[in-house]
Amino acid sequence: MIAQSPEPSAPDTVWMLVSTALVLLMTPALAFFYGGLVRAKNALNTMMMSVASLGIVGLVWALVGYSLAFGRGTGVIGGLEFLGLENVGLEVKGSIPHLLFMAYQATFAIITAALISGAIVERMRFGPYLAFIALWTVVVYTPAAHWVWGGGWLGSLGVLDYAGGTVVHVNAASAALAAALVLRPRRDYGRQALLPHNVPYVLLGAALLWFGWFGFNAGSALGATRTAALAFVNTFLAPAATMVVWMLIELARTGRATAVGVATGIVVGLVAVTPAAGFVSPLGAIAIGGIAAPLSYFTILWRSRTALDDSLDVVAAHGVGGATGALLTGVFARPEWGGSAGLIAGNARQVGVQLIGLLVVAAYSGLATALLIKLVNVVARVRSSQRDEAVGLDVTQHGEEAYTRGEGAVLVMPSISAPATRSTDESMRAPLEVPA
Amino acid sequence: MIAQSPEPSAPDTVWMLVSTALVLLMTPALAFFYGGLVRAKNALNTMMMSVASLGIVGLVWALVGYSLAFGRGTGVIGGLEFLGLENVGLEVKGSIPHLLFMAYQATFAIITAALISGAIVERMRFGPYLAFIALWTVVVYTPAAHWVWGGGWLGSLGVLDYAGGTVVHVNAASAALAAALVLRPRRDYGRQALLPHNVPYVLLGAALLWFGWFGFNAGSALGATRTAALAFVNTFLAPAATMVVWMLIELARTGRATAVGVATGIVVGLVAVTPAAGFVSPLGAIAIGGIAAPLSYFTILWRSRTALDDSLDVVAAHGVGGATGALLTGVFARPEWGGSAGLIAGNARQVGVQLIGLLVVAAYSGLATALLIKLVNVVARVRSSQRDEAVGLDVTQHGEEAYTRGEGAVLVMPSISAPATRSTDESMRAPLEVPA
Amino acid sequence: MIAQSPEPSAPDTVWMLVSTALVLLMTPALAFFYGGLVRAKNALNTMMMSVASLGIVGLVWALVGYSLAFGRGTGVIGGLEFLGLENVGLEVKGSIPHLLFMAYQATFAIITAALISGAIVERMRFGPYLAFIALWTVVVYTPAAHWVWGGGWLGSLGVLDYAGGTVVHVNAASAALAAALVLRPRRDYGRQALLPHNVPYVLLGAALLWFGWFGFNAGSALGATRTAALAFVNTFLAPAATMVVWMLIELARTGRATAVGVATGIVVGLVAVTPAAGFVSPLGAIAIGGIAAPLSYFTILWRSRTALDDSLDVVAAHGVGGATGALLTGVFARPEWGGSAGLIAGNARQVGVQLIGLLVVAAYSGLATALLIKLVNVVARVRSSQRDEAVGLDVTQHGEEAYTRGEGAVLVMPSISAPATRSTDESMRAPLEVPA
Amino acid sequence: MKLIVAIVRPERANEVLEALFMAEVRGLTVSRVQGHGGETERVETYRGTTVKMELQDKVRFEIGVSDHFVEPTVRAILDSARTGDVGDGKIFVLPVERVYRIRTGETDQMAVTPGWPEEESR
Amino acid sequence: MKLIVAIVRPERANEVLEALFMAEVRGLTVSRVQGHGGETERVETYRGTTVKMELQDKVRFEIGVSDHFVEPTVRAILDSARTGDVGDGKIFVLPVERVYRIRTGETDQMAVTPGWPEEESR
Amino acid sequence: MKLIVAIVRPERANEVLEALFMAEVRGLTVSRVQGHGGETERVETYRGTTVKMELQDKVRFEIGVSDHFVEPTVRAILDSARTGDVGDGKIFVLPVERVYRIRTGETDQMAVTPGWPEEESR
Ligand SMILES: Nc1ncnc2c1ncn2[C@@H]1O[C@H](COP(=O)(O)OP(=O)(O)O)[C@@H](O)[C@H]1O
Ligand SMILES: Nc1ncnc2c1ncn2[C@@H]1O[C@H](COP(=O)(O)OP(=O)(O)O)[C@@H](O)[C@H]1O
Ligand SMILES: Nc1ncnc2c1ncn2[C@@H]1O[C@H](COP(=O)(O)OP(=O)(O)O)[C@@H](O)[C@H]1O
Repeated sequence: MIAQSPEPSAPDTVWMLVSTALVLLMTPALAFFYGGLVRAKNALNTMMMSVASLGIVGLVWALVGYSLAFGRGTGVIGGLEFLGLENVGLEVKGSIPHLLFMAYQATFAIITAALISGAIVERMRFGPYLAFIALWTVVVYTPAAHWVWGGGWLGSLGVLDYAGGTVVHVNAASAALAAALVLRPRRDYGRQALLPHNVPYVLLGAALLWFGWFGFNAGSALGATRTAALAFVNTFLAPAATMVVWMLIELARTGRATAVGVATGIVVGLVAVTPAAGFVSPLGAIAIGGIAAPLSYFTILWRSRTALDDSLDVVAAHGVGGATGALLTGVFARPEWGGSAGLIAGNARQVGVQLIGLLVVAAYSGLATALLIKLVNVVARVRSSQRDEAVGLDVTQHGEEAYTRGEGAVLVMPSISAPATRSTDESMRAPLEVPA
Repeated sequence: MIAQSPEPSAPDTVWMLVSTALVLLMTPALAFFYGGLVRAKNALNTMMMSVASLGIVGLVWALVGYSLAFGRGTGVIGGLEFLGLENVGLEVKGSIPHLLFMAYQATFAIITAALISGAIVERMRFGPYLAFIALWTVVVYTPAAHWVWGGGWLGSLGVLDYAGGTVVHVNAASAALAAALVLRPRRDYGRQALLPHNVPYVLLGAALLWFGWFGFNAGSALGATRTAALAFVNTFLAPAATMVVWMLIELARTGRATAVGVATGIVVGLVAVTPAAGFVSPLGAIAIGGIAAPLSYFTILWRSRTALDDSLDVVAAHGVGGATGALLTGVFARPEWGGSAGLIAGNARQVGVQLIGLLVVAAYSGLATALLIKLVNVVARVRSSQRDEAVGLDVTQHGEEAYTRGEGAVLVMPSISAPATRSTDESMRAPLEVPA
Repeated sequence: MIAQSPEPSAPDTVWMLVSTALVLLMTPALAFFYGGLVRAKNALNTMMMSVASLGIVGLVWALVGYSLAFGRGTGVIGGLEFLGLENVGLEVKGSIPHLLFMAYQATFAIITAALISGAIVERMRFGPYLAFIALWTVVVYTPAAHWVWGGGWLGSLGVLDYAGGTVVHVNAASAALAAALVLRPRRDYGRQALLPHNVPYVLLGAALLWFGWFGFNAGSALGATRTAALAFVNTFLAPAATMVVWMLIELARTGRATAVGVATGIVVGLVAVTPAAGFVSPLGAIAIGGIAAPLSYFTILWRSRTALDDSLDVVAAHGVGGATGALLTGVFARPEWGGSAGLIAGNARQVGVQLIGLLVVAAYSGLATALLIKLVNVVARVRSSQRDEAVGLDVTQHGEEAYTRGEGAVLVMPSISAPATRSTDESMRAPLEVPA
Repeated sequence: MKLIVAIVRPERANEVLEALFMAEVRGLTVSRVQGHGGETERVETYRGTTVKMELQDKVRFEIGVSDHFVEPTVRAILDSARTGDVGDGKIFVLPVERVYRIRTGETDQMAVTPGWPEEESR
Repeated sequence: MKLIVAIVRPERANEVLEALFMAEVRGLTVSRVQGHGGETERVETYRGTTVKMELQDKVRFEIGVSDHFVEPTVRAILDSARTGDVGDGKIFVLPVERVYRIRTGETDQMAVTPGWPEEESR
Repeated sequence: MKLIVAIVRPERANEVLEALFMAEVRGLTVSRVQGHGGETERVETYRGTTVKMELQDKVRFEIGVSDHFVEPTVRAILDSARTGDVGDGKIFVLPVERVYRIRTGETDQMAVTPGWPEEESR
């Protein structure tokens, strides 16, 4: 509702409009990043796991989640005053319309849920997946967001999380780990080579993620401030550093820098700088990005030798990246750049606080996720059948193929020209049924 | 020209710069949405029908259309004072530079023309198509825009059309219907399965359309206002609702939610909320999005059983979606949220006004479009030959294929090494002709 | 560092945040534009040549290049006060935070280096390429940027280059020419048809380039000013004109307008208007765009008959386009629109100044590039082997394929289930190794 | 046993499929190929490069049949694939020495038309 | 000399490859095809259009072998490609008149199994 | 009548086409395949997954010719496809029982080389 005063800040409103749109774009970007990494027969299913989150989590957040995360409540959970968007109108919150703040936060909930899917692609039934992300948003994301950003106890404890290293990335990664363990590996995992069907999509996804991430990090300033500019520049420099270090590691180890590696490096750098973006210097951001590269790189190498089918390496990218970023935020944060003091600025305690924050969120998220999936599984089997997995989830879950050519496709309802004979084109000249 | 006073509003200018860029991106997005839905042999032609509109309609609008739509004229048509961009400079219009307002409006004209192409893909010759959209912009779009937004009679009547449910979507859909009827169905229509060749492109297109639509709807506030924020949030929530309802319908009917369905649902939700975006509450937007889903869904089901080859269902998506949105704007509009009163706010008359608006525009657009195509057909056959249609329009209209591999491709001008023998690589070491 | 006063302008900051993100997106856009134009076996390598620039040139610029270009130095080269981002903080530069200005300029350096790659795709080894663009940025881009924009002698001479016609496009094109000559043609050049493997990618790239270019040109106003609006509108109209003229030429010559042609036309129009965007009237921009079309078109026709394997026609698009734009800026610039007076406004001298500017930059860039590549070649062979070229650079340089299906792919480390026998699915139920 | 290899136009492929099903052919394998024959060439242009495309898209059918099925199968293809324009394609009938059904290991006659009495293989 | 043409499930293709290598088959050619057999049809829906997909993805092996290699090769394929469900595919053994190795121009026996003494062709 | 099946390197495919046209072969069908032979394997890496690629891209020619055309056709392929490196491919010559031209229903000799006097089919 249009409250009369005070007026929102016009430049802050513009920046948050832009940022919200940018973060929203990240979820389809993720769809391409993930979708390119799977086999063609599961491309649509993988993409849909992200895209559907825009609808499902978007609505759940607006109607329920936002209130539980940002309503005035206790240290543990928010209040109910914003349920069903009650009391969320055009009055000013901070310096922007309240509704816009709600929408901006929605985009974070959406992508966090979508991130999880990377660990369980190519084997989860789609209906149960939808139920899972709806529940997960309410049960896991919402409290975590409240604890750190919504006035909850981790925020009070002093946990620094600029744009969601802990709330978004460590949270999603821990859920991903739990989901991968509960769902078990794909039938071919470890025996067949499961290769990316379209690496250009992976690059497109990474590029659009980077683009959108400027809204994610610099938008977290909630206004057109200097800190927004700092977060922006750090979001540019950190992934640049990660990408370069990643290429150097690859060149050193195998003599070849890969495109999938570069795309992964970009994402890891973005993840790592997320909790730090508005708190550290540009050189600090470069350091964080550079340090995250080997940690994620070798985690991926190690993980792919284990029985853990975290298929698209959510743990290595978002878990390791997010944890690295969260801890290094505690190291590099400096009051001159907008953070409270970190280790380098003489406050060793901050690293401990950061560690507590991420451990608490990871533990809660992992546990609750495992329980949630088992719960959903009681109602409807979550794992696709062996046969469906062999055929591919696109056909079995969605009744579609990503790439079709129509040969051998016979119309089930031949509609107009009843007999499917080789009718001459004249048959098409019959009077047409025209809608009123 | 740089007028000295008054100054444009800087934040409003920023928002309109961004919005204009966003809406411009919608046309290539449409190219991918439509291009993915056709067969590979017509992919480029379908994409070009959208992309070319950026050039053709862009210029026509700047030089002619803008004046006729927004020049001070009568209730029926605008004046001529802006012909050839005369008198359109950097002086302030509203709170932004006049030129920027012109460009923003141009992007609407461009996408409206491109939308029509969805009804006539895979069978229209490209040259006549270019002529058609140029003429259509002047003859159909321009007056419609004038009537509703440019000071014309429908606006005076009180028609509410926030960002173009009637001017853009109903208008384009009615033109699409007429064009599909005049051009007749594709030769294989109703007999062969004509399947989307690349569903990821459809998802990419839908995602970029959504992203751009924030400029379309929230930009229609023409400044960085609360209403922009409202329109933005509604543009986020309505398609989320449509997508979710669409998936539920599909799950209920066939047990499988499709990717093409989700992409379509997103677009339908965006269309439906367009006329309402700045006039209704977020819950109203959710309702509009949700209501539009079954209406479009079942229209598509029904349409595909008829002889009407509205190939990519422009009528079902933009016609039904746009009309639903326009009428429901008359229902849900509330003064507290920025609209005048609608049915729920006690003003039943508004629904009637809305109905008049859309009927008038639909009738004029359908009729004029049919005449225009028949007119173009007098000069140059609009329908491609049966043979060209079988080969595909990419090769026959553009002399290109979307995806080539070069086998069997023989250089027509072997340029340098004259005889096409297996020359050794030495031949390439000959002194090079270097441009000055 | 957060300096206390004066405050940056919030709207200007927003616009530059947005513009920086937009220009950054241009480099992945270029990856798709270029990547679609090459054969599938070189798609990733071509894309990586652009994407890697985001990391390599991004870091080089931040740590070294920015200081040499924009540090207070001599007329020939900048100072060292900003080395390692020293003295680059959140204090105001112009009206925005200094760091943001640095990042905005970084995006220009990044794309300029990436542009060069179009001339040497499908045949350069990747490691040496990375070394080359790092060196090139310091040795060639940095001084050119300093001369024109950083307080150097060409700027003092009065060269008008609004957003980089000379610094970016002529510079990159001259380097491209030198690189193509030094690297020699591809082994099949002139004998086999080397066709674009994915034209939709080319269209996607062109569309995203256009979108990003609004940040490139309108962002060059460095604030939310009227001039930004002018540059924006010119960036919309010029490519529209180029595209239309390009289609008309093609229709006249061959009867078919091509998609690759339209994509090329868009880019040429964008290039041509770049130096003029904030200096000329919208009709001037249309003229510039229209004039550039035939010049580039026929250059491409001619070039492809020569032994010059400028593979993706960087010279014809960016060289001819950029030079045309630079010279026509000297013709069409008008003080009323923000430029100093050009030929039409009575100042014939400006054309000469423009010519000097572009000749100097072209000469320096071409020479220095040739030397640099020969230098790199001393350390590591720059040209890929004949055999690698035949196999394709994706496999040989990156150990990846753009599109894989996994048949015949045998896991080198069968990890878990040791013997690669047909293990039953039970084997997957063994206790999992779980990360701590 | 014979192996029938037929090259047809892509736009007739579905009609051929239908005709084969009507002719009681139940097993077949299809692939996308490109062919050169008497068709007029396509000219395509990509920037400065003009090329003659020597190859046209075709669909290849591969059908293993027992000897007495050859005639009706060929007939079905000829009828359904013909447009009368140059480029309609060719049918090759190849001798086969042995056929196996992988699922059961059955051979020859049994492998392609289950329920039919075994005949002498070639 | 014989040419063995085998149509198998894509998900068994790698197992077949492995089995062939174990059976000392060193040369072979593979392509992606689509097949129709006794499999249940897939139904797909694209907006209002519902279609029955008559064709399933398969992989086609083409292996030129000398006569005494036919048996082990067929055996290897049968064993590795079988799942027991409808749709496992077929193997065709075709007679070959002559084989050439392009690199050397060698023919027949020499062309497929180097080092092996030349036998009478067919 | 014979069916000549040739597997060649993709980078030689256009040369082979040209050579065939020179040899007056006017009809042929081409498809993309992958082959395994004596070539050295490619190693590829996708994140943690390292794979050996056992298959190389090849192009498969399928050419129906009358008997006296076999020799020049094979010759043309051998000459144009050879590079001398391992992996150049193979040529198989298969017997054909009957050929039909779909457009006209003509058979055998008439079906592949119009204007040529009918010879006895095999
Ligand atoms: N001798 C041949 N061997 C293999 N395929 C052939 C042969 N001749 C024709 N074809 C295939 O048949 C297609 C049509 O052949 P063409 O000779 O043009 O048709 P028509 O039989 O109508 O004269 C070609 O594109 C090619 O795929
Ligand atoms: N007569 C045939 N000719 C050619 N290919 C066949 C034939 N019969 C079956 N196939 C191929 O084998 C595949 C499996 O055949 P199907 O009859 O379903 O299996 P099964 O042998 O297990 O009954 C088919 O998809 C098709 O590709
Ligand atoms: N026995 C065979 N059967 C079918 N195709 C074969 C056979 N041997 C080789 N090929 C094909 O020929 C290609 C080259 O074979 P290879 O043995 O490596 O070459 P070379 O003949 O030069 O030794 C392989 O990739 C494969 O496609």
